[in-house]
Amino acid sequence: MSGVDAMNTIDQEELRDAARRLLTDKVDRRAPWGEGEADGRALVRDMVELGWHLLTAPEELGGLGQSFTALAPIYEEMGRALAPATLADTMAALDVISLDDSVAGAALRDRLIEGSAHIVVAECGSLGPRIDTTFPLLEGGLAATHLLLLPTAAEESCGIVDLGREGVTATPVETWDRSRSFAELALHDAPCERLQVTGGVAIPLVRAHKDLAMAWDSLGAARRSLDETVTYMGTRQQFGRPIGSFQALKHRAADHKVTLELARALAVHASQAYALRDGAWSDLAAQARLLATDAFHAITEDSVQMHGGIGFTWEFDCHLFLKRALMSDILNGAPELVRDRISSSVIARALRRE
Amino acid sequence: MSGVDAMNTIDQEELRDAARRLLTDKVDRRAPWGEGEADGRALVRDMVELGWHLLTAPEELGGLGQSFTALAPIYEEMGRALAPATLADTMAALDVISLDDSVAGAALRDRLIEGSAHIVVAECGSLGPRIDTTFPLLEGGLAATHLLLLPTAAEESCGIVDLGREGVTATPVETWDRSRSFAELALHDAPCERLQVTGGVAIPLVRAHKDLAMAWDSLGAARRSLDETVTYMGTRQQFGRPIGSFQALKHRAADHKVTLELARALAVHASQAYALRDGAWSDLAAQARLLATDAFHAITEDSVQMHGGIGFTWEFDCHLFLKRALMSDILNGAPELVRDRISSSVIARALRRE
Amino acid sequence: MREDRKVTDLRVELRAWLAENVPKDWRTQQAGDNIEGFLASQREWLSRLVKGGYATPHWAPEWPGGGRSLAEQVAIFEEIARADAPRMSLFFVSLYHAAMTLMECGTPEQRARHLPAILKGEIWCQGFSEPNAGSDLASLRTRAERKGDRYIVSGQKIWSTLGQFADQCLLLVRTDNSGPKQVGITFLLMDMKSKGVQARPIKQITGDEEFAEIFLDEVEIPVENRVGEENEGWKVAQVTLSSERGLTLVELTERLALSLWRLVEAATANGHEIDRLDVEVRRRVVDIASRIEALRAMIATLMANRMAGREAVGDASIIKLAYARLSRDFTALGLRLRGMAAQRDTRYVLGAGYETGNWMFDFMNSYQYNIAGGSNEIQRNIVSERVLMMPREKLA
Amino acid sequence: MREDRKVTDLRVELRAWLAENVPKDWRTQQAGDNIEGFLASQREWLSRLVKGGYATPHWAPEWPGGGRSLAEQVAIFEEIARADAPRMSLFFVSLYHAAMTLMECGTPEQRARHLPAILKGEIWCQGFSEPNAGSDLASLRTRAERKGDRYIVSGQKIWSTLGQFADQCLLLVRTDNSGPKQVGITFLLMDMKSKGVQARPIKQITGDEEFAEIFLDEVEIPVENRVGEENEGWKVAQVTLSSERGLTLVELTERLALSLWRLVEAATANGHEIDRLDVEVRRRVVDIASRIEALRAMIATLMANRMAGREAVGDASIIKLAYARLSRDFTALGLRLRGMAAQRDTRYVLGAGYETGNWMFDFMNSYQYNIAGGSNEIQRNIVSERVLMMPREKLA
Repeated sequence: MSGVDAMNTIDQEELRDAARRLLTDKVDRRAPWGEGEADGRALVRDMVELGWHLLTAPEELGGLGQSFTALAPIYEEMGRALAPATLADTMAALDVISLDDSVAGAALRDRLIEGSAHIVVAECGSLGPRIDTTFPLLEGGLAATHLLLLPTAAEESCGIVDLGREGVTATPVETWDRSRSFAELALHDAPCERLQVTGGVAIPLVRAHKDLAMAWDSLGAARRSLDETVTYMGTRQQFGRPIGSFQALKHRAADHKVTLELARALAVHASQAYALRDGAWSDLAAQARLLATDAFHAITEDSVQMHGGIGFTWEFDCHLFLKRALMSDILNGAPELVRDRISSSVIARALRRE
Repeated sequence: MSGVDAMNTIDQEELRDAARRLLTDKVDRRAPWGEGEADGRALVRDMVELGWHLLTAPEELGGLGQSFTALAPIYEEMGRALAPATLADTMAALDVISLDDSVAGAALRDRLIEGSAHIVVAECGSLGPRIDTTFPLLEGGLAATHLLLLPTAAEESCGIVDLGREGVTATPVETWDRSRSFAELALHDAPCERLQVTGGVAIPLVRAHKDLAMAWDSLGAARRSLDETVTYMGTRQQFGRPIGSFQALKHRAADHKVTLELARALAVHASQAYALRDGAWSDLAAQARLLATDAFHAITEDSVQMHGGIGFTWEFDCHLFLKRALMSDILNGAPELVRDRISSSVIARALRRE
Repeated sequence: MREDRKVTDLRVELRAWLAENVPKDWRTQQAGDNIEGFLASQREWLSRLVKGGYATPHWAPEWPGGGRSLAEQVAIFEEIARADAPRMSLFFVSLYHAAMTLMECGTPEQRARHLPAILKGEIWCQGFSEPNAGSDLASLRTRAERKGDRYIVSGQKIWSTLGQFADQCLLLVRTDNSGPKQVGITFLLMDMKSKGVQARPIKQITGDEEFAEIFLDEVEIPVENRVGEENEGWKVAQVTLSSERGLTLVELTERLALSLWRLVEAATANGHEIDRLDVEVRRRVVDIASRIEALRAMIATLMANRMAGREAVGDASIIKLAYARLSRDFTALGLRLRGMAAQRDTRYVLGAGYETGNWMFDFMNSYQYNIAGGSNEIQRNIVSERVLMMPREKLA
Repeated sequence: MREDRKVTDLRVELRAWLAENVPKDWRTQQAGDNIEGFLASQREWLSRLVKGGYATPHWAPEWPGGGRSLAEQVAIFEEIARADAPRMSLFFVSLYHAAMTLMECGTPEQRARHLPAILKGEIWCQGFSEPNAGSDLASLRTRAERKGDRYIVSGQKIWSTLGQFADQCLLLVRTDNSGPKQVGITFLLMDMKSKGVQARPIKQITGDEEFAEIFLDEVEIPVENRVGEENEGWKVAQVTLSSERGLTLVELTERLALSLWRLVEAATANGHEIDRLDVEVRRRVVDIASRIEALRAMIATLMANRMAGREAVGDASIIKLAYARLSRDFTALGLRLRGMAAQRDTRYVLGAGYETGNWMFDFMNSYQYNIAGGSNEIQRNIVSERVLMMPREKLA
């Protein structure tokens, strides 16, 4: 079921087609599982060339002024392709920097618009003018040009670190999920410029944007995984019939489909709410992420089982999805912690009978 | 799979046969779901006549000196028959009173041996010589002649209240599970005699005995429920074939069977451990209860679904099992609370690599 | 956008009307042991809805209250749910299944006879399922033989919602055995007071009697009561079955969403303060809340697609499965949280949906949605074969 | 009771021996990137076990270390697991599948040629499964044609445990296509160095290479290497498949039970104190611990029944399903508790079972037991049809 997007002037399905064409062309999902590695830098450049980074930038700054819902199909297609690059940090940063009037913010904004800055976001306690710390695992840390630091001390201003300066080391980090690239970022006495936006404003925005991006990525990949599994089961013969005709497997697949569509419906709704900053947008984004990563996890875990022996091999692709799912589960906070974070507000809304 | 019982002189299978004969004869499981009610007093008298209450009483007191494992098949058969009576409180009390040397204990012990006393057990905070309190829901409270009070203040002595005396009112309480009878016991200035056994000794024994009794009751009923469901599915025709030939239903039934046998294996093991007061007998009894009531719950919940429309009717018996299961789940403490009670000791044992 | 404005105006007007008209004491009147109170309360509510013009938004425009768009119908069901008004249990088959069948397939005489009567409270039931034709409805065996201008009907029907109170019945019978099972079925309108008809309520595991069995012993039905042609009743039955267009799910989902507070209430009933609830309970409430929001969004999309003529095969099955599972998990969690108190609470309310607040009742009742109207198992077959296009099993 | 005493004595003696003989550094030696270390460590461990008399308890009494009762064999597997000694991965097929097949069905010449070699470290693999004959093993298609005193064999085998290191292979081939699929299978012993044999390791999702594919291109196998009669190899294969008699499960379950501390370690690795673990985690650990105890008890009963000749049809399937599900849930919980640290831990240990303490590796590896040796789906068919006696599906 596809939703309606009354908020944007650019057609969602055209964006999806463009994204799918680019990703089909540029992403070899097997590459990092062979000799290659998941360094998304080239892909990020391609995406910038297509102007995706301008989609949600305000028109007065030269952007396209679309709402978040224009990004949803792109994130979904990136998941579907198991794209090794992340766009979410840059786009989430743009949502924050659009609110900023500082000199540092203006400079970064210009570079973001021209496509020469790529952001990686990190939360931290408190900020000084110079930063001495190590972030052990940041997705897209190798491709990023700037680090946006969000202080959890709510009233404190956000900070920007230019990763091209001296005192910054980015080291690739290997994980089981080779479809993504991670880096350890070590900052030694690195200068940090202040924005006017505070962590109290920035953190919910960035979290919600990243939660939604993760939801769509997971939905795209989960759907692909389920489709490929169903296709395989239609061809694999055992006992003289395709295994996809066995009812026990069919019923499991049907349940996965229901879980997936349910998660997708919430992602559509939560994306619209975020675009309008409407109602409980912050909770909804987290809830959409939870349902989507849960569905992704369940589908890919069963996918290996439904493939049987071949699913257990490195050669066959279904483990690529499983490993991405297991990482997506915990990447921006373990699911229990996300539940704990929003439970008070969800319960309060229930009591208000909303 | 049946276990081996090297601890007893009386053959377990003979006891089971005797129990099944009596229960088949005396229990009409439908009765309380029509005009009747689940008053197990007559059945308790029949069980005493067969001498079941003597099975685990010490030989020097005129008992048969069997270990707990002699009771297991009886509890299991009672569950299988959905027997409206409970034997566990009386038998658990006997395990406690066997350790007691007080005058009150001796008098009660004699009455237990002659079969004229039936116990209901309750935990309470602290005890005075006279009791003024109300226990809102006690299983078998109508059939009981004595209340054994176990003070949770560990060093305090247990107490006995003669329920035949003045100041005691037992009122039947209706619940959704009509296969059991419950009463509210109100004590007004009721005299309480002290035993020499303390709550600290008695509570773990009584809890373990009752947990195991509940485990066996649940296993007996769960197995019957699964058997009857499988039989029904073998006869009910839809789309020109028995619904029991549909693989999705077969696989669900197979999973239930595995869960049931796993629970049963632990119940056998935990019963032997309790009989010998060996190893982690107290935890094991609780664990056996958890697996058994979980299996009972899962099987009966799905049983209604697997029956389809007919399973949703009052006329057909499968809801009898479901309602007993939902009560068994929480009867002597909700399953989460049981888990919380034993988790520290289970974790400590894991760390000792036992 | 004009359509949107119309819906908004309707909502405003309806909210005001509901604030005036929803009987405050309906839950007391519809208590489980008070059938007379239930019948009276439902009749009163129907007459108010008819008078207000909110009972028949789906009827043709020439009828009072009729000619509303699907969007307006959705709004009416949502607002009624949000106002916690009674469900239309006793008259739902009349207003939807019977009326839509007659409007689409009935003769002018049939329409003239029954539609005005329905507005005045004629109660209809459905005589489709049989003891051996549940999921496999088309295998029904109730026989009708034509003798002159009458059909003589014998057989047994089951699962007729509130059939024991019905005046009229939408009846499927077999008039031909020679072809495939879908062919040879005929659709009749039967007066429940006919000789040879006996309706007996079925007691459910909840203790409620929401369904009936109907025994038919040589019942005479005039040929003029036939809808559509002889042996072509299966097509008419499809019209009947699709008449409510998902509005029930709209309503049930809103009721579920708006009773989420009951879960929290159940969890705090033992004197716990909300911020002291154990972390597992809090996480589970978050999960249920998330699934409810998702289901609401999914149904909104389904209805929007339906309005736009874009509905895909199997969408309804996906939603039915999602609601069925959620209603079970929702009530199971409430049951668990309410603990022993739920075991002792044996009162219930008729016609209040799956969220009466009596958790054991609601839990048991949730089977209804998991079994009736195509069980979960049937829906999974549909989703796997018609949505995922997995191979069909060769049936014997 | 004399039997009990014998087992107790064996345990005491074996514990002492293990304390002396288990190589302390085997986990380092068997690290995933060190194949040479793995092979050397396994050879060394075999030779110690053979010398100690603990490698062949199941062999006939005339063999050194042989003639032990099943109870003693169980004790040996349990003690080895409890001592956290290496698993016999590289030699398990040789010592069990190959040796038992030769002892029960081989010729005196075959036994004389291979049994002493096995004790000295001859490595065997199994050539049963094929790409299109997995769950449905009997549909295998690797062809053998007899030419004089040789069979000429072509085809492809898969899932041969450590087949890339094997000297010899237990091979199932098709010699007749005309009858039912179980008929027409022949059992051969194949030298892996024969011309036309190519073994290629299969990389698993864990990164480990525990299995091989074997390609056979007109391989010549002498007729004297046949076990049993031509076309009657299916019966011999059943002997092979039942040769380990549940001992693997005894060992794996003990290893699982004794690594429960790893779960707690995973949960406390982020600096949590044990008594501060969140209540949901604690409850889950209790559940896993309970199921482990239950599985241990279930296996003890199975082995006791096996010893007493009282095993029922399907008992083994029930246990396999129980272990498979538990190994998945155990490792999934560990993975969850270990969080991001598990994602970064990409080292692993060969031949350490399913509990290496690398949770991602162990989680992935747990599929092996859920799929191989009759997948969960096949076991559920067996349990429903042969234990619960539910109707068989009519297969096309």
